Amino acid sequence: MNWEQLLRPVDEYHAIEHGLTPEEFERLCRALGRAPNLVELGVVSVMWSEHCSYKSSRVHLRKLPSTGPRVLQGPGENAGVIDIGDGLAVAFKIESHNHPSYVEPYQGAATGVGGILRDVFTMGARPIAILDSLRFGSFDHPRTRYLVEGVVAGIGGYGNCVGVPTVGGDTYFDAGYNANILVNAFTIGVLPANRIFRARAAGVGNPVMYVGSKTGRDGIHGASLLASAEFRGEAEEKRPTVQVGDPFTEKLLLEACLELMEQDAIVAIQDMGAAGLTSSSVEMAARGQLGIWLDLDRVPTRAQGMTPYEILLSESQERMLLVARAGCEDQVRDVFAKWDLEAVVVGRVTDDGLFRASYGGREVARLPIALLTDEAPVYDRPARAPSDLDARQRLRLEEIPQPHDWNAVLLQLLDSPNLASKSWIYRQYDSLVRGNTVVGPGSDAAVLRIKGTDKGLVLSVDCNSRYCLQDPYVGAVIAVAEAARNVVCAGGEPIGVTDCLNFGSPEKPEVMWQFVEAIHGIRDACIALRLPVVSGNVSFYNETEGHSIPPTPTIAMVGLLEPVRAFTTQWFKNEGDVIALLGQTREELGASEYLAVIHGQVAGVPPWIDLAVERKVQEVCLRAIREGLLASAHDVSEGGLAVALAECCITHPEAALGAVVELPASMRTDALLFGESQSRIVVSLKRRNWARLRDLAQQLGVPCTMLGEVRGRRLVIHPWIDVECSALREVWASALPRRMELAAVHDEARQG
Amino acid sequence: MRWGVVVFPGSNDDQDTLWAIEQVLCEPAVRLWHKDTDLQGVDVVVLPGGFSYGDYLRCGAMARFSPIMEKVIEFANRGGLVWGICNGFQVLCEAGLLPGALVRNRDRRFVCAMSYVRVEETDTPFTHLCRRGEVLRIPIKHGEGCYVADAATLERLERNRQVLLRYVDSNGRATREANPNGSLGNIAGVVNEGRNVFGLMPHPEHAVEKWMGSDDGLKLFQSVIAAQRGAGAADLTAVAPGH
Amino acid sequence: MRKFTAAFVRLPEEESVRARVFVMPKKEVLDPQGKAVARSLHALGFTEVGEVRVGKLIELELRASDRHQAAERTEAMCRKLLANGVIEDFSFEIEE
Amino acid sequence: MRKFTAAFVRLPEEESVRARVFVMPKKEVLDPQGKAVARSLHALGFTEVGEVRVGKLIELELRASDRHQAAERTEAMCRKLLANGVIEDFSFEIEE
Ligand SMILES: Nc1ncnc2c1ncn2[C@@H]1O[C@H](COP(=O)(O)OP(=O)(O)O)[C@@H](O)[C@H]1O
Ligand SMILES: [Mg+2]
Repeated sequence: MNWEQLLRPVDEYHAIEHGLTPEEFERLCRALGRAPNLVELGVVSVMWSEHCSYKSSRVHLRKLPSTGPRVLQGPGENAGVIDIGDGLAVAFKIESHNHPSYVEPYQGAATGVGGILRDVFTMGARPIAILDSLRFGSFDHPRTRYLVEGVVAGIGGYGNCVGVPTVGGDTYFDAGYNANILVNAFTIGVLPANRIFRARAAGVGNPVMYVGSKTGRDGIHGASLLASAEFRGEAEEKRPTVQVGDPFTEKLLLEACLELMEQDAIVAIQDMGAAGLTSSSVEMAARGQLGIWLDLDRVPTRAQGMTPYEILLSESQERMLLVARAGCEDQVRDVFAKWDLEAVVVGRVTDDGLFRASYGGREVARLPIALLTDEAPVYDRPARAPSDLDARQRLRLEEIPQPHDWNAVLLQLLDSPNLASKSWIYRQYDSLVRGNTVVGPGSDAAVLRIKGTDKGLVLSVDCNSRYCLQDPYVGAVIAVAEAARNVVCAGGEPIGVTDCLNFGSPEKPEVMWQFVEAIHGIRDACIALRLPVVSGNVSFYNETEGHSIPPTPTIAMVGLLEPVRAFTTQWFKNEGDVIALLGQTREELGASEYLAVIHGQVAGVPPWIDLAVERKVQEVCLRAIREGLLASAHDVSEGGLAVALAECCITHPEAALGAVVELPASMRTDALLFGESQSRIVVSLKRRNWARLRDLAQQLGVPCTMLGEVRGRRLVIHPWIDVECSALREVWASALPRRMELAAVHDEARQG
Repeated sequence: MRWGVVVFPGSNDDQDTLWAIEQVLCEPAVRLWHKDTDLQGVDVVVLPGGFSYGDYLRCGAMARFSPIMEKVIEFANRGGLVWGICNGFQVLCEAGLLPGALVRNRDRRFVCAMSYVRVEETDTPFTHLCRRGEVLRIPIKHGEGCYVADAATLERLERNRQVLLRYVDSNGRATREANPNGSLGNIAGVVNEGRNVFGLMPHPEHAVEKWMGSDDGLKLFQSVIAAQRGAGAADLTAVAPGH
Repeated sequence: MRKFTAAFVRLPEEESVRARVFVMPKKEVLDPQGKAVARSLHALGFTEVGEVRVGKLIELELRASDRHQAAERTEAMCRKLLANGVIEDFSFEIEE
Repeated sequence: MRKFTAAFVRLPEEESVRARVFVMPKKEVLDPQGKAVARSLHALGFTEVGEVRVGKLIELELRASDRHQAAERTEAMCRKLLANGVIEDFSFEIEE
């Protein structure tokens, strides 16, 4: 194609092809006073896509609390930043790479990790840890194994090579994700609190510089088509050009950028993520309320004959755009050259408030920055509760027969892929590199020390989407509460949240309802627990052939632990320690793993949660840890008390310890053992500390019950359960490997 | 004594190694940049873990041609102490300073886990503070750590007692189950004939403080320090006890 | 991008033949390995080298009644398993 | 195991030729990838497959004055960088 054809005015047909509605196209033409050309239409279509403009979510995201005494940077930048004292801060964010990972699991997951790493080091922070939150279909689905294998290898392949440890995550398997998996990646980095880099252009005339990999025809329209348009099962025929990750180049880019940031040469910096050069330049200009001009002839390209349209919209990975101080160009070039990278001046900051691009000596795009950003369409889409909600929430416990063999039930639950050990996954991740990992994957939360200080960071990511399906408000509240509880169990004080909101199509009122309910849940929980949401990501259109995924508002929680040596892990440590339960057990089986696994039912409402109680339980646990009372703390979540106790016994990295416990028969046995009542923590402690713990709990009005003691090599829950720990461990440890090694038939699934 | 830690593009555990040396053992150390050609008078050179040059063709294949490696090879040939950890081990094999090669793990997957290794020989500057048969807990993290060599080389390695570490279970038995990557003879670390060049897949720098889960790695670092102190820089191989 | 060397000669009853499968990253897809190898070759003085791409070579032994059938089966294996159609192209040869 | 398709024809002055380098794990070296592929093929019903080995295919563009020189240079690249003689064999072809 002769690229000059791209400069002809387009009509509504082109606009619709680009995903604009007729109304949006009309609005565009009105604002410009003319029809855009094809290059401009491409630019507008990506900037107005759901992915970049947040047009369906913006009005709701504003409701989330995002301020607080520690917040140095809230939502709106590449990552949020929180002050952790002594002149240090942390930058963190979570992001999805769902559709690309379904199409090409290895590269999709790998580039997802690459993208979130860039978001964090762009802020001037050195990334120190990654978490991955994964949702796959059921193991009955022919493609699941192939996807698990590829996604896990991709995350490891990228993170391991860049040299940032993956220290935790969460993983669920549910048929609701059969045709639309979720791959959410989180990164946290450390930076000086007074040296935050932002993506805000400044200084008219300053050079705009391009660094990193060359631009190829990767993922053109990936952002708008892959991430925002519903899959219709034809994705594989369409075969959008897949982006391939280059972690080695990323490592060089990371080191070079951090080195350059030590010098006073750059004004603003942003990675080229979705919608590449376009969104990075437009957003930098918008934040600085300036304009930007790009000379596309100077952009290094990988493929021959790339058109201006392709150069602007390419999503090639491992690229950054920065605004340098005028006169510092050579300084910038030198630092990148040291790391074998090329830095090229590709444009200038202007004062005309316009996005302008030239190619072959002609202006190929001229668009007001405001039109692409602040004035992009915003929708308050209709929301309506699904009509079958009441029916789905109904649960008649009297119709659920109680099993006889409780040992067998416990073993069956530990064999459920959702409760089983995730070691098959996290063994493939380097969780040690950089030498800060105090607690790696395998406990409630990961703990990292911060070198040169006495501080530790505590990280957890959580979301039970079955709860969210049954009641998105309560589900979201629980996601926040559980993430915070996990952090507390490790000894951390929760200080900040980032969220990844994975939902179906916002154009469906039922999905929009789920979304709004979930936002309200996150809002209320964060307000109650005094937590700011400082960054996040929305991923809509997670559907295939009309089926939406279960609503999945994933919450990543960051906590602070000082001194770091006060950390706690979830497993029992000493024979003879007292085992106690903080919190109260109610007769609650709705939306539980027990109902799903043992009775094949997803029904009822998720467990009740009272945020005031939650706060108190967390406070007791945290104080007890600070006072050095506890040997272990483990939050009670899926699988209930019996599974939590089993985990306390068998997750010890070296030697399993047994427990002998007595539970008062106060309700249905299944609810007592496997109900998932919230705000509960199993702790173990020296007998001599018991009185102090009880007093602490009493002061705050938190129920605290002595259950029994750590003893022997069996888990005994009188009078129902009595199993060898080794048997529990065997089932729990082999559940995933057994399913993954099932011949290699999974590869067949490549056919879909 | 002075340690030098080489930094290749893609080195990841370089600063972990420096931490162990400088912060834990309180010994002086310098970074040696891959483009440099001066070893700055160091007494021991460490090639750290990571993914030099992305390990895109073969692990260590490209790093071995970097300018600093020419000097490292010279240094080793003059009897200088050279220690390759993980990726560094792969570089040493590619450079021909150690026999054999490291290929993809038996199950083709990357593995990050605690490993148990048995000290087979103690008459080297790297292991002389250990007991023979002592079991060390040191983590591994690699995708290509399966040690291979042809039969004649293996036979020679065993005969010359060049195998310094073997993967074992917690009881010290070199079983198939205890072998995390399929290495021939459960080999986790080897030394050259001159006993001054050592490569191992486990990461001793990640086992130097109790909170790391083990500080057994210290013994290897301390061996090197003691060997240097004992012998001066002159004759490195004669220090070993039992010789 | 497949290539048959299928000569339609009947092999002596279910004989073993060898197939060589070539799998390459698609043209438009980034090939970080190739890029890195090119850079290293330049650094080693092989400055005459231009583009480099790195793919996989898979050698198979298979029983087949004739070359045509061997080719058909090999192609099926490529489509099903050996090449990832999203990012790779393949071709193959049946041994002469 | 190298193979020259070197025809000693002078190319028009420094023309660009293409070389295909084949790198295979040596027979006696473990090839976990090959084994895994064989297992997967069997599981997919390709039971006629015997041994499988997985190696690398490297395609290069290089400027050379003639095919002979191209072959010489390619061989040097293989020895120096592209293959590791301890575990791999190589062969190559210069494009016809
Ligand atoms: N995809 C994953 N990547 C890394 N670690 C994981 C992943 N999935 C689970 N884990 C780890 O496995 C452990 C158990 O996870 P999970 O069952 O979600 O714990 P909890 O219920 O306490 O939140 C945690 O330490 C978690 O970090
Ligand atoms: Mg969890």
